[in-house]
Amino acid sequence: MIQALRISAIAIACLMFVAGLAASIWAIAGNPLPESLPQLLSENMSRSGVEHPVTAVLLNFRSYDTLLEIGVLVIAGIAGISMAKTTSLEDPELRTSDSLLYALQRWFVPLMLVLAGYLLWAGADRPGGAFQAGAVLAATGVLMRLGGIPMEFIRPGLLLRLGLALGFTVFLLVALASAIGGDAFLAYPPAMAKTLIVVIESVLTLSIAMVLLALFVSAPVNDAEDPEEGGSS
Amino acid sequence: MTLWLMAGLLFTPLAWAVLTLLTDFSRGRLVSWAGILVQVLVSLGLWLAVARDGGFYYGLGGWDAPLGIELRVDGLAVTFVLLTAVVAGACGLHAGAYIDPDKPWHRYFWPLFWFLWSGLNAVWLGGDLFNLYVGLELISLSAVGLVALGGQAGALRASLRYLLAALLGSLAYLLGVALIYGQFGTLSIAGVATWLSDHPVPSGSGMALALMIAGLALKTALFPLHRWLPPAHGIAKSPVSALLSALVVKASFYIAARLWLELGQPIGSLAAAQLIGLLGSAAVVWGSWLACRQQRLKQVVAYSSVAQIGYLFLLFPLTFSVSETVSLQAQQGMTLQVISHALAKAAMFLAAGNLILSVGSNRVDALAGVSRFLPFSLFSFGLAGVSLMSLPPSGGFAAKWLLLQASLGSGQWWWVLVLLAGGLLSAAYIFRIYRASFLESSGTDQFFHPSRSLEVIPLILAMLALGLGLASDQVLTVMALPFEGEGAP
Amino acid sequence: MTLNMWMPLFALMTSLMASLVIFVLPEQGYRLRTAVNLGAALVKLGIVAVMVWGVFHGVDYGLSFTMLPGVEFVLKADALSMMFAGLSAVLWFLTTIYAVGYLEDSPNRSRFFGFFSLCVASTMGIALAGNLFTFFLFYEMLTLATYPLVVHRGTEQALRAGRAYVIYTLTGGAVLLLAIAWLQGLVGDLPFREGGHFGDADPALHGSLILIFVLLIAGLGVKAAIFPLHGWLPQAMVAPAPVSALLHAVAVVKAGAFGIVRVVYDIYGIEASAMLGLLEPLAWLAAFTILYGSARALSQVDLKRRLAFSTVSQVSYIILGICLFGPVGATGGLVHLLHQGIMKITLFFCAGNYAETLGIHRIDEMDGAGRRMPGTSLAFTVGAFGMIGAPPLAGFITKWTMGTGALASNMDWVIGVLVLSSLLNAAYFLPILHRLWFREPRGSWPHERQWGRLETSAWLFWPPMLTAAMTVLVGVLASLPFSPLSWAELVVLRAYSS
Amino acid sequence: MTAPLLYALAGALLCGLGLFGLLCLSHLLRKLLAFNVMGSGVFLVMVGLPQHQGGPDPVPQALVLTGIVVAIAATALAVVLIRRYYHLSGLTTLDAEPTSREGGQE
Repeated sequence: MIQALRISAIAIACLMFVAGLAASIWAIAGNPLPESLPQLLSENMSRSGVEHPVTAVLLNFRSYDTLLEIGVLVIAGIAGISMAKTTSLEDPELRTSDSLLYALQRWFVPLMLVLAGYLLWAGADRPGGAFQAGAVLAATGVLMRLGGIPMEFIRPGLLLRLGLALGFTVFLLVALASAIGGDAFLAYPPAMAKTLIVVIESVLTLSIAMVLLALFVSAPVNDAEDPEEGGSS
Repeated sequence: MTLWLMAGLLFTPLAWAVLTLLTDFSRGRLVSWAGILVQVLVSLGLWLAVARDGGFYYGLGGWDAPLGIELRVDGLAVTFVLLTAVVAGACGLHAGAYIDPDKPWHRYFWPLFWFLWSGLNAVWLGGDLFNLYVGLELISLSAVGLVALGGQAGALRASLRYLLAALLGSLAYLLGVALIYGQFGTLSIAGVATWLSDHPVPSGSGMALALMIAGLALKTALFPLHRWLPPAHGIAKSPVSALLSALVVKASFYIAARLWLELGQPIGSLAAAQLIGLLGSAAVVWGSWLACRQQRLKQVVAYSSVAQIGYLFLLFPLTFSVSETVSLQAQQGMTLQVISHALAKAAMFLAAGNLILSVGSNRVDALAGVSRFLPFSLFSFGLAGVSLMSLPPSGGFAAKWLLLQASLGSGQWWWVLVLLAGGLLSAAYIFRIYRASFLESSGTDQFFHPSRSLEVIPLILAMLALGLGLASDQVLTVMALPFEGEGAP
Repeated sequence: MTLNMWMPLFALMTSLMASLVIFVLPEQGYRLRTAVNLGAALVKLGIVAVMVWGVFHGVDYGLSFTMLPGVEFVLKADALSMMFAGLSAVLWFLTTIYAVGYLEDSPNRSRFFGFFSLCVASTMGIALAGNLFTFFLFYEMLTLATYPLVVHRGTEQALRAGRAYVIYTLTGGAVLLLAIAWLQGLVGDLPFREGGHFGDADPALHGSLILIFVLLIAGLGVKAAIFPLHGWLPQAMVAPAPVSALLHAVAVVKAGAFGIVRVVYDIYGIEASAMLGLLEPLAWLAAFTILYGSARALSQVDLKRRLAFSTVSQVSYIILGICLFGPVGATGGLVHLLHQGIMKITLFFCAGNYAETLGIHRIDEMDGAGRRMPGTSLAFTVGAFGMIGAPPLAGFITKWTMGTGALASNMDWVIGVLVLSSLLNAAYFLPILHRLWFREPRGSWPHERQWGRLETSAWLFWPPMLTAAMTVLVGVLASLPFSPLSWAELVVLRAYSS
Repeated sequence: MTAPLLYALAGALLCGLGLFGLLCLSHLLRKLLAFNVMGSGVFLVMVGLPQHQGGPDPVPQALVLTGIVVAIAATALAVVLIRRYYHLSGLTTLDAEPTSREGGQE
């Protein structure tokens, strides 16, 4: 009874929240927009080094966001591997010998690798980019993993950690290089913008794929634990 | 020079996060100590630079707002950057000696620690609504990771609660950001404020501000959204608890305060301001009351955070529709409260960790008779308690004094009662611990003295919190520096 | 940047530094600790003596810096502050000697002496504070530093007393803070100034000023143990004797009384206080407390509790004195600040000697103790007669001056209060003296210790003898320069002339 | 009423739904899914609202892309935590204090 009452109270509150939110959205939609960012954006596109505006925003105009966001991703990856068994991330139970899956994977893996490469390349002038490519690459890894292909490199050793950190490191070094050159942090020299963005995007793709894959495969949970401070006695 | 300092400030924590990810705990400790040194020096340098030349906007990537992300480097921001350097540096040094280097998962402590630090710096300096969101997430996720690191089911439960609360708070904030962008077409706080200063307030922006502040209040654990905080802060390792209580909750509060100070006057309402103040007062009373009833030492300290956070929210009513003087007093009081609470609470958690290490139990009654051993940690705990009780000459007292002046000056005498009652209530839980330590009982002859380096750090922090009151005027002068509104240098 | 500017800070720092050094010293470092303690006390005595001389000759000792926007931290020495500073410096020295003997072989001495010195530093700060804000700073510091001393024994009873003490004093502190903050918001930062600030206050402010005055007195009255805020004082007597002696005869209760004097003279000004009609109710309250404390003292069986209620009563003499609107009465009140301290500390030292040497805590155990401990009992007798007001001892000077002052300002009822209170004093002190000297000792003492040649340890024996001698001397030599009476006259002269 | 506005309104609805789920459901995975529903709602509002008047706007699209990655990271972290929590305590909700540690099957 109390439970039902509580749920209905929450439901009513949520409905009111939706109504209020919708009313605000409706009101805002009716107001004129004081500032047009897209216009400013298109004026500066030529200086960004890429043709596609979303990529330009992500990797040039608001690259600091992207840098921190990769940091967030790496944090998740770290937290993931910190809870995995320390010797290996391999879970024998997950390795199937399903023939269908095996066949599928023979067809799909090369295709997906190509697709990932394409997405990365496409990012310069049409929808696509490091995230999409990285996601596809990670999916490839998942598929391979499910299909039983051993992936020795995915263990919480130095290699995996290097992989996690690679994209982030390169991004950071580029940012630093521009600062050492006397410019603001993350300011690319206009002449090199294109090259730098491509380099960053490529390593980011790898790193993103690595983080996602590590999170997926860190299956066996570590049993070891810390006692709480002073909790034992 | 300033440019280099800025780059160093942004670069160091991120770079050290990567470096320490590649090493194990012991080597990571050495690397981190070097990093702490660098970061403290850079923060100090930036603080001095701003103290000399005034603040500026720093356009990241060479792009100014609204197209790019601008960092607002003013006196307040650099003061908090320096505070972070001091407190996080102390916690890092303490953690290096406190945390067991042999547990394999502890190697991940350092990367998470550095990511947390970089998130904090991003928030103090941030001037862009969305960038602040990313900074907040950086802080929340690394904080959750630190709480959960190697923990038992209890720690995981606490960190899951923490994570869910933090995520909900972030989403509410982000929804507000979406509405703001939909309305104003810009993400820069300064841009929105400038536009509002010479235009009528558009309808619908109230909801945006309300959503953002509600989300941030959840992340700051404002009563009645505080339930996630004590388990998480109480169960984490002491250096982590110290970081969380001292700095992490302040980050979301800082954003809420910045939003309120820039946008609150046009968009907010008197009722909202008073409501937030009321919730803050309830937090002071309820948090202190619960702190009195906790059996475990660190839970007492954690509930004390809930209460102390309540004071901060008095900023909202005390800056809404009041004279310039009162508003300034309230802002200064809030700033001092943030600084002194950060120092005192970090000292308290670190000292509590040492005490738990010494007596081998996390219960308050286990402290019976420890004052006989004259442990430094108890002394540090006591000194930090003076600041939390806001007794003179601590920074907490200076903050309370300014808030009292602001309340009296604006005729909102009801907050005076809250401030005074809050001081007495905090005395109740702090004296409870003093009392436990003075009790002479026969069975407490076992006492393990932790190493000196562990004991000195909380003592220094507590001394700083205590001495802050005497130097308040100097600190406040730097924060009131002129701000040159021109674009990137 | 002259030496004079730093003198108040030096006076403060001697005890503060001693306290810090003592905290760091190991528990076993008995000799070194004693040396540090006595050395610091002597240095401070010297500094204070120099400052007394200087203030008499009109030297300006003052140090100030801005602590918060609009708030100054001010240390400054005037005649009134030197009165209190001198008292605590002299008695700190004696009490330190006493405490070294008293606490011999007891645990936690490092902690004890550390906080003890901290208390004295706070008292010094209270004495030298140059405005209400600074006063409040040290006033609260005193609360904190005293707590560990009250609960020093760590028994349940001590902890209960400590709790009562903290609840009373911190609540009082909060009320005081409210009053100070309000006053600051109303008229800004006010330094203590002879003659006060509100002689020509805007009539529109009168209502607020009266309310603030009530709050100030309520906040300060807790430490001054004015009825009905005195409840903590008798309980706090569980503390070791030196603590009761210095802190509850001198530092804590006097801090409250001193604060009231400051508020009436140096913030409001005596004329303004009278004009606002604040003095008369305060005088009635003080008079009631005097009688109430004495009456309660009558029924106490524990020696220290009887002395505690006697303190409740005696401190209000000071307040009553300053409420007598006139220079002579004020002199009587102020001089009692010193006289009461000297007499009461004598009594507490003696009570401690009885407890430590013979194990006597209750009055009915004291039969015949005068024969076993003639020196201590002589000192006790001098102190008790002083309290009663027998000429030519210290208490007589107080009561005589106050009585003259009361007549001069047409408050004849005060004479009645003084007489009645003296009778009550006699009624609760004379039976003790009777037991000491004229009753046969019972078989054996509850818990006797032998110390060799003297009746008790030399550390314990000499301090009460000295203070008893002072009780006699300040009475007999009251008219000499630098005697408490002359100094109080100097203070009053400066307060009324400006 | 334009299509982007419709998206935004649908986003508002999703936000409400997600919020309801987050508050009412007790199974941790369901809570997490509710969080993602709410997140999607927020992203819809974010993309839809500015494009209602100004036409295609790459900035919110980029923001949403960043937001999605952050949400993925948070979701992944939560899943990892939930799994370990389940492994250690055998519980899938936060309603009760974990007492036993028999553990669930992994």
